[in-house]
Amino acid sequence: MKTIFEKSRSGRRAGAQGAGSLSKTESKNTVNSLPAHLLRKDPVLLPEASELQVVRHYTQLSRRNFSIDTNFYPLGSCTMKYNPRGAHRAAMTSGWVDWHPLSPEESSQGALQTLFELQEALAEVTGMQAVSLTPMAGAQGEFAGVAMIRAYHESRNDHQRQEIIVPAAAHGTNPATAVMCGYKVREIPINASGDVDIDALRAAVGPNTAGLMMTNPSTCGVFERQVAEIAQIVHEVGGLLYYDGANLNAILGQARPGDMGFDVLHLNLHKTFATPHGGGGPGAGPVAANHRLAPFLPIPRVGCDNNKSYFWLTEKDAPQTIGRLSTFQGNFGVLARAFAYIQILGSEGLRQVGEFATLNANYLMARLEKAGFQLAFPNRRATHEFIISFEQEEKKWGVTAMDFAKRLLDFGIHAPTTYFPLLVPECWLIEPTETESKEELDHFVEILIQIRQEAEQDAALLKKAPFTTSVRRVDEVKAAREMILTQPLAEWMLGELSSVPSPN
Amino acid sequence: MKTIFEKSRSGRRAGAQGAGSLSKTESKNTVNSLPAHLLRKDPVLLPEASELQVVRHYTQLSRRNFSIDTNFYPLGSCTMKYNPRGAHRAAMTSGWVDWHPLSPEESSQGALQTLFELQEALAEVTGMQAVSLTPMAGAQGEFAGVAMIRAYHESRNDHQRQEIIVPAAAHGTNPATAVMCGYKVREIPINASGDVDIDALRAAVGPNTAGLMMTNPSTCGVFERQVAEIAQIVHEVGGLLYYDGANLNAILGQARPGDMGFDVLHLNLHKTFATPHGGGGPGAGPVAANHRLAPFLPIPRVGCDNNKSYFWLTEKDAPQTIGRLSTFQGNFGVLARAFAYIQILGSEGLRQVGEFATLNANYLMARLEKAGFQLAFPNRRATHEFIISFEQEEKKWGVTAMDFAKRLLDFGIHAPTTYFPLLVPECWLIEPTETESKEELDHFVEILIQIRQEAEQDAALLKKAPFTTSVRRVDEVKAAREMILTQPLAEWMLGELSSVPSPN
Amino acid sequence: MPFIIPSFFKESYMSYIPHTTHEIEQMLEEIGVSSTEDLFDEIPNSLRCDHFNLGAGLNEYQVLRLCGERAKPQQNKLNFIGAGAYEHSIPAAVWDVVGRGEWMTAYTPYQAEASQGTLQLIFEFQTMITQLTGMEVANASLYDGATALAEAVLMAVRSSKQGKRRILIPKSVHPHYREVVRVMTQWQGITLEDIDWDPITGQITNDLKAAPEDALALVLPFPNAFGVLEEVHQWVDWAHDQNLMVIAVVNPMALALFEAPGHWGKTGADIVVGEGQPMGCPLSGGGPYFGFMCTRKSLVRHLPGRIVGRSHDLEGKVAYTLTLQAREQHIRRSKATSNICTNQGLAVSAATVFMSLLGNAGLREIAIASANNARALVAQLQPLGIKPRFTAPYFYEVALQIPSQSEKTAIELSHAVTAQGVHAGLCLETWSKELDDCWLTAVTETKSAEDINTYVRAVENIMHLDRDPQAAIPLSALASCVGITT
Amino acid sequence: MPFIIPSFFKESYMSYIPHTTHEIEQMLEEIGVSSTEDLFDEIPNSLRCDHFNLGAGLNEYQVLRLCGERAKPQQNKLNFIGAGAYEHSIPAAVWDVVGRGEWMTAYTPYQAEASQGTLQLIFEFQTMITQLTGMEVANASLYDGATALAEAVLMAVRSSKQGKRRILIPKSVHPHYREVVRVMTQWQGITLEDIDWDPITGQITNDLKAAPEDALALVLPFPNAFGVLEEVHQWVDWAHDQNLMVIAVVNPMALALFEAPGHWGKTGADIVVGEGQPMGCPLSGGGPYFGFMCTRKSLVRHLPGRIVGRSHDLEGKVAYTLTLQAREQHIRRSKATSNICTNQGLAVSAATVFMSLLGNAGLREIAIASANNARALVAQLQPLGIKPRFTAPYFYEVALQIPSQSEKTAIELSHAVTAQGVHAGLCLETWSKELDDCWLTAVTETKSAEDINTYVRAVENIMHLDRDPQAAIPLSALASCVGITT
Ligand SMILES: Cc1ncc(COP(=O)(O)O)c(C=O)c1O
Ligand SMILES: Cc1ncc(COP(=O)(O)O)c(C=O)c1O
Repeated sequence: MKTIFEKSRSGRRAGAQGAGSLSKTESKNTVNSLPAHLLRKDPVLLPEASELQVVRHYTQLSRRNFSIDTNFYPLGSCTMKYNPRGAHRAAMTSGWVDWHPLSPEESSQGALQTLFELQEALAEVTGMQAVSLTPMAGAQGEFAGVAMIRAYHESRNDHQRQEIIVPAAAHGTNPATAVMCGYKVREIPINASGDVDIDALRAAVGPNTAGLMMTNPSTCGVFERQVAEIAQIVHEVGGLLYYDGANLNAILGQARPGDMGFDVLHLNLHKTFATPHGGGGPGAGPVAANHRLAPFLPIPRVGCDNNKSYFWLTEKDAPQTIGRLSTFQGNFGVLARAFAYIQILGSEGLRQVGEFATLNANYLMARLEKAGFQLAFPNRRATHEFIISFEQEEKKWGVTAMDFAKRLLDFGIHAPTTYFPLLVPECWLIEPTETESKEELDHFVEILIQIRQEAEQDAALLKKAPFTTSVRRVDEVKAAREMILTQPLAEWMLGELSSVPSPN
Repeated sequence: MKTIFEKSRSGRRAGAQGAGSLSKTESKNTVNSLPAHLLRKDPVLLPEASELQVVRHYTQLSRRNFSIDTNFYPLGSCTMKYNPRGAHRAAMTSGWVDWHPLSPEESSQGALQTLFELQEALAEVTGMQAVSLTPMAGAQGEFAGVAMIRAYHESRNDHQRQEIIVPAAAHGTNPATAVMCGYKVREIPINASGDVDIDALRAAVGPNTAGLMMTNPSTCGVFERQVAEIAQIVHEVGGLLYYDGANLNAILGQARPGDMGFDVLHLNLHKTFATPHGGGGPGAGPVAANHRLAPFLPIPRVGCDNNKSYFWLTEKDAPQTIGRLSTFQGNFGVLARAFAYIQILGSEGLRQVGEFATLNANYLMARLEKAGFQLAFPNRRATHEFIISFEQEEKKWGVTAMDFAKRLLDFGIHAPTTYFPLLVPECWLIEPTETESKEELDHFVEILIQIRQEAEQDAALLKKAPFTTSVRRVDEVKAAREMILTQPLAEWMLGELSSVPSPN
Repeated sequence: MPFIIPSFFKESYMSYIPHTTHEIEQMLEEIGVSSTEDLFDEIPNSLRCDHFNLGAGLNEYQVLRLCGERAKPQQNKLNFIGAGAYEHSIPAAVWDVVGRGEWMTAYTPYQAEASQGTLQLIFEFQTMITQLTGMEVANASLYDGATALAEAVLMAVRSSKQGKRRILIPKSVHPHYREVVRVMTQWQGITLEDIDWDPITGQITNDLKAAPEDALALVLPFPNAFGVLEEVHQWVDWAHDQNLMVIAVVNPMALALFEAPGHWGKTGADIVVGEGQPMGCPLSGGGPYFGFMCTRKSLVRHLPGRIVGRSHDLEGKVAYTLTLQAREQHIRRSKATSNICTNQGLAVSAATVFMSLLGNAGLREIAIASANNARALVAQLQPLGIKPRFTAPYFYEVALQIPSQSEKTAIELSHAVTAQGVHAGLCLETWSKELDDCWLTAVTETKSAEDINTYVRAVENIMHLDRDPQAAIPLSALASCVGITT
Repeated sequence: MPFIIPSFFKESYMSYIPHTTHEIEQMLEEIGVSSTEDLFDEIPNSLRCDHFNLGAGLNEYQVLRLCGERAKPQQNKLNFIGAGAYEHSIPAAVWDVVGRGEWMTAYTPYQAEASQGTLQLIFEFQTMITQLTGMEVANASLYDGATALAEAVLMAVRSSKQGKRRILIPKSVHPHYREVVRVMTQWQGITLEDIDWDPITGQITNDLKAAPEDALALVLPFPNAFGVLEEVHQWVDWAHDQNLMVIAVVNPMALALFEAPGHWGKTGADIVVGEGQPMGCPLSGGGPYFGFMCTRKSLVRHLPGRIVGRSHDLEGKVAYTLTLQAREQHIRRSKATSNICTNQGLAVSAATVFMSLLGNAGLREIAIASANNARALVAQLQPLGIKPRFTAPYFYEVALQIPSQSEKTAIELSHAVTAQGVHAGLCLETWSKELDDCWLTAVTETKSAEDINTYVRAVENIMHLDRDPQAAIPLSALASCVGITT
């Protein structure tokens, strides 16, 4: 499809935007009152398109996406469940959508109360003591948590702890975060059944250990059964435990990280709490801590006095805070959605989330196993997700997990996460989520069986898939080699001159 | 695609709707307090689907439509121009969207003022004296206007006038409306250049003539040059003139029906004033009258006193009114959109509408003529629309206007109006509207030339078109013969029992 | 050739017109004229107009702000007026989905292949609404409840083999509906014969014996205009005994709880119409709503409006299309069943999504909660001497009689309550002099116990104020409990 | 086998879970367990939790009403606070289009073939934002302006061949940005060296001679935190002379009018970051907004975050894909350029549609109208003795000094004005003790002449009230002119 630049014509203007209220003289006078040497010499070459063109362009373009609202999207580790439209509406509430973040507290009580209650609710579901809502995504939540661990050790003048331990299967943000906090990363292996290799852990911990980051259920889609033991081992050497809450959906209402011994954690509201992913973001990654780490939580947080008056907690109230992580106070719009979601579900609804996310994953796993697909951890329960491997298929027919994934798109289903975690070869991480129906899961199994038949009979077909998407398989190597990261001006300026437009 | 019923499973409920606040006992008590013999015996068999399923179903389904927001849509007589999103937002203004129509006037001033100003604006653009906004579409506006003509004659005890004259090319709603008002319809022919046959008109008028209904520009896409003469002829015999304002876009700011001698007219706000068509409606068809017919306008209308206080005008204020045409006061939401549109465009913007709608139509006509397509009225100016005929193509290759239309869909362009007006064989009525760009028009010409080549080389291809739409050519005869107008229960109850769902 | 470019181009751009000066020149050249003026040379000079007196355009932000300012005083009213338009909750998903450009900016689905979305949706709607009404077929909508009733009367007349033209229409039908029926049918020689309501029960009077010879149909409202439940089984049996057709006019919300018109009496209603607004349409000052119409299959060719049928495409795939178009104005012209063309499509789309989201269980819950809330309000008003005017059972709307001891008339009292942000009900005086001491009050599931409390306190306060101005709760305290920003 | 079905099923249904009891049984059977409890048998019993203390769920309507009630007192404020988040008009089309499910509910475009919409949009965004900043390449967004600056500092450090780690950062950079930079870089041995602002001009002090040996980069705000325009050409030339990199931190709205950082001085800035909020994001209590980051092509491999590149599909058709992923955490893990994963995609989509709708001409108009409005307010406040605190030119935000004759402090005055529905500006005391008599006030194109008037009258009124409580305009009159419903 053409870009919006290719639809631009110089001098075109057709909408009702812009200020439009100043006379030419007023404009000129205002511009003249500004320092001339600082003014822009050339205009910004933005598209000049009509409002109709813009609406049509981005409407058509949107249809080149798969999305939860249009497709089953069992992308492992991403919890692509239904994003309630009611929660979206809540975030758009007039008075909130136009709330300036630095408005006086007396003009902000309703929003502050809502944030306060969200803090309390997240503390309850995680079993932690206090919550800060400011991190704007999971990775920033991780940063906050690890920085808090660091601040804790520093506050005790315990400067030798320079290592963070991370299981090999951890999400990439875990080691990347540890490094941002100035730590060395020490990976420990996972054993054949998907649990942490306890001996390796024992060998790794020591006086240098600042802490351990892990998620439970792990990215292998299994529950780490030795979690209590792990906590003990790390705590014994004076380390702290970080919980990556991206997988909380699996255990929501079934088990709480606080009870497992974790000291600090983040949550992905854009996963467990059903706020939409927006094609990459925004999310929200609140961080929760137990009594030991609570004093270090990032600011601002919301406090409440005896008169039910709500206010911002700042450095003054929390002198040990690691400080501020965003210009203002995080992604309020995302937080409002999560608040609405929690209000709707209530205690019982939230408990069902974990229950049915787990039921769906185990059902799908059982069906796929019976259909002959290879499970990474066949003797374990699935949690909210599970891993299958196409190693056999790759060996027999040369068809990779990626080929299967691309072919799945032709059936209107988004591919599961491929090649993650890295330790399982040719794998898919499949997360159906609790909001998908049994029919949808059954349909998925049928399609997969059909694709495997295709793989056997005509491997070349899968290599060339997909066929029905808006583009066929994309050459990623060429992209990296050519590095065309913006549209060259010459291209669209040329387009303007040709009178006969090329087809869509 | 499956229906939502086929996606239903009995006992499924997954959303956050419904009251949900009453206990079982309260519910039971309430039901028990109602007369038992009036209660429903069987449940309503509506779909039982999850909120995700419903959102996904209707999102996917929407993508099986062509629309202005996604396609060029040059549907003659329908003025498929850009529907500004700003006007849509205006109609959704909090305080208006939840305004009860029977709220006390003191709680309704802002909305009443808006309606009042819309009345005034429409009077100005049409050159009429007074306006009633209540008709809910063009056809109801026509009914109002013709009923006013009738009421006028009756009020003068002029009971013999039993005929409404309608040019042969008139829109179907014109004769149908005349009949609803108890009139006989007398059609008069159009001459070869698209104008009314004046001699036939003279022959037709007389003491039985209640009035004449016409649109100018006519449905032939030409301006009726003799309009002043026609008005004179009809008025001379004591008849009145009705103007079908569906084609006002062509002359907006260029000429006013009031100045042409019309006594009463309706406007299609969902055409000229850019409110969306909604897949069939809603629209709004305000009716405007000169001093002679103003007393008969339908109620309620909005009045304004010296204190700038606004109020409803009812029977008491307008004893000669034809009365009420809707439960409340018309499609306020549509009227608010039109108000916003008028406010944005202002005097000059509205004038440009007619100017550029006409420029686009004449340009497209010129290009098609040069490309060898047959114009219905080659020696006339196009107005906002014009007619081409595929008579030649039909004769030479057996390819009809409908075949061309269906093939056009394959190129992502909605077909123009086909076979209307009926008097031009194998015709298309093409209305590009002013909001489409020159590139879009050029693209249309190129595509049409290409399709004509296809027609010459492979007529069968066109007969089988379209190929790329969500369904191929639809069998309309079968639909009329089988009359399946609702989904049989057995079908979707069966679907429920089969455990393996069929493909999408 | 030098082209004359309209002067606005540098000045104004807010008419959504994409043309650049360069393009205008190219286009004029292609046409072979030197200015857009030339394009209007067929319009006699005397008829040309060159400007409007409507002021300059505003930008979108300014217009939205203007609308916002005007609407502000209309916000946050606590509304208990029904009288044909009811404030029910609308799931956020409804308009999020229906607001998609593909629904909103499509035309009537004349080109079936390019309109399967709209067509399948209407087919699904027809299925749902016939399930709700217990009928066999439905059309794709009429303008609103009142015009649907008028069209039903015209349809009954068309379908009468004997050419009968007398319709019995109770005065307990919404007076606006009756007025619209009169306006829309008056020129076709149709006689509308009123039937009174019983001043005690509020139902159709029970002393009707035989229907007049030439009577064709009986209109049967459920609930009636006063919220009262008519004895529909009995009336259908009576009517069919008398060879009258039955035209039911219903609130669809009632049908979640009460018997479907298709099953009224032994034989069921013949035509069922109603206002679709309660199912997904915001109050929006009276529209857009939609009228629905269902009937027996045997009468389908008499239906006005669009109908969608299921068929196949040339590959045998299920496909939908408009059908039986030979009833409609664009084909039949003066012989059409109605002049209707544009209908209320988008509102029907909303209702379809609404019904899919709610399902039977959700509709039922809403209906029960509304009935329950209405009873709660009635109970709480009892101590103030306010009570139902009629004895027959009601659904969720009720005519309330204001005690005559009050200093203020019902209308005055209502204005005083309005001033506190509560719309207590419609003053029935506008409908009937005999009911000048009544409000017509609807209580839906949208009202919380607190809202009902606020209503009662507001009325109480005004009544006290009447008797003892000193004793009243200060207005400001009241206003804040009503939730008005002060 | 008898299945144990969770008990909630008849009671509750609001968790969006579609399972029927029948289906649950089928699924349990397929898995081979008798209840969902069994699925958790790998979790040690001691770790199981069985309920939350969060109360029962509410339905959607109740929750929306709750939010509405809470937000009501926050409505209709006349806001003149900027300080990093600016109230600009947002065309209705922006969120209507961006709110489509296909944009809102898609994940990061890892599967290119299923994500061409998002990918092409980001490619278009990258093109637009580089045009605006005058740079060569851009990423797909960071969390917000402050974290973008922190990431820029980290990027500069990464790119330093000499391993320099000292950054010069003026105190005229927004204090929250400086704080975030400190928090995000403190564990990596980076030194942040403050530069003072001149108490007269409000610009970076001009007495800087040579930069320290080990200094790596200079951060250059435009406008700075006080709305003041820095002498960017001069500073870029100075910095590059000193072998310092330049990190510009800009308000994108300013770039419609002022020179692009890529063209500052002789050689242009090296990294440009900023807060994208002014282009299409509502204030929304501080987020979601988005940070943008642009740089030279030579530094592209040091960029954090996602980048989209153009390529072809196997038929040679243009197609887009995420590229240079070997910088990112999911590939490089501990060696990644940043830990960022989820970014602010949807806000970027809004900004892209926003820039397409406005174009250069629209952005320019908004910038000019805002500058004009700010000057109008300043002029009208002059008679009250309120005037700009600094002498250097400003764009549309200005530090206003409250005269010391006033009885009230700047903070007290601000609260008193707030009580009338006007947010007059941020009290600068929170940023700097020296500025405790100042407000930081932003005036955008959204403010009408009337709004400015309302502001001035509100302040005037409070000042009068101070001196002569009798003489003041009654608050109620004022409130009504502010547009508050009373
Ligand atoms: C296990 C895990 N941890 C951390 C993250 C990072 O979260 P975010 O993308 O919100 O930064 C993710 C997200 O994909 C994840 O799956
Ligand atoms: C010329 C003409 N007249 C009347 C009408 C009827 O208007 P509506 O569809 O709004 O009833 C139309 C609409 O198609 C039309 O084109």
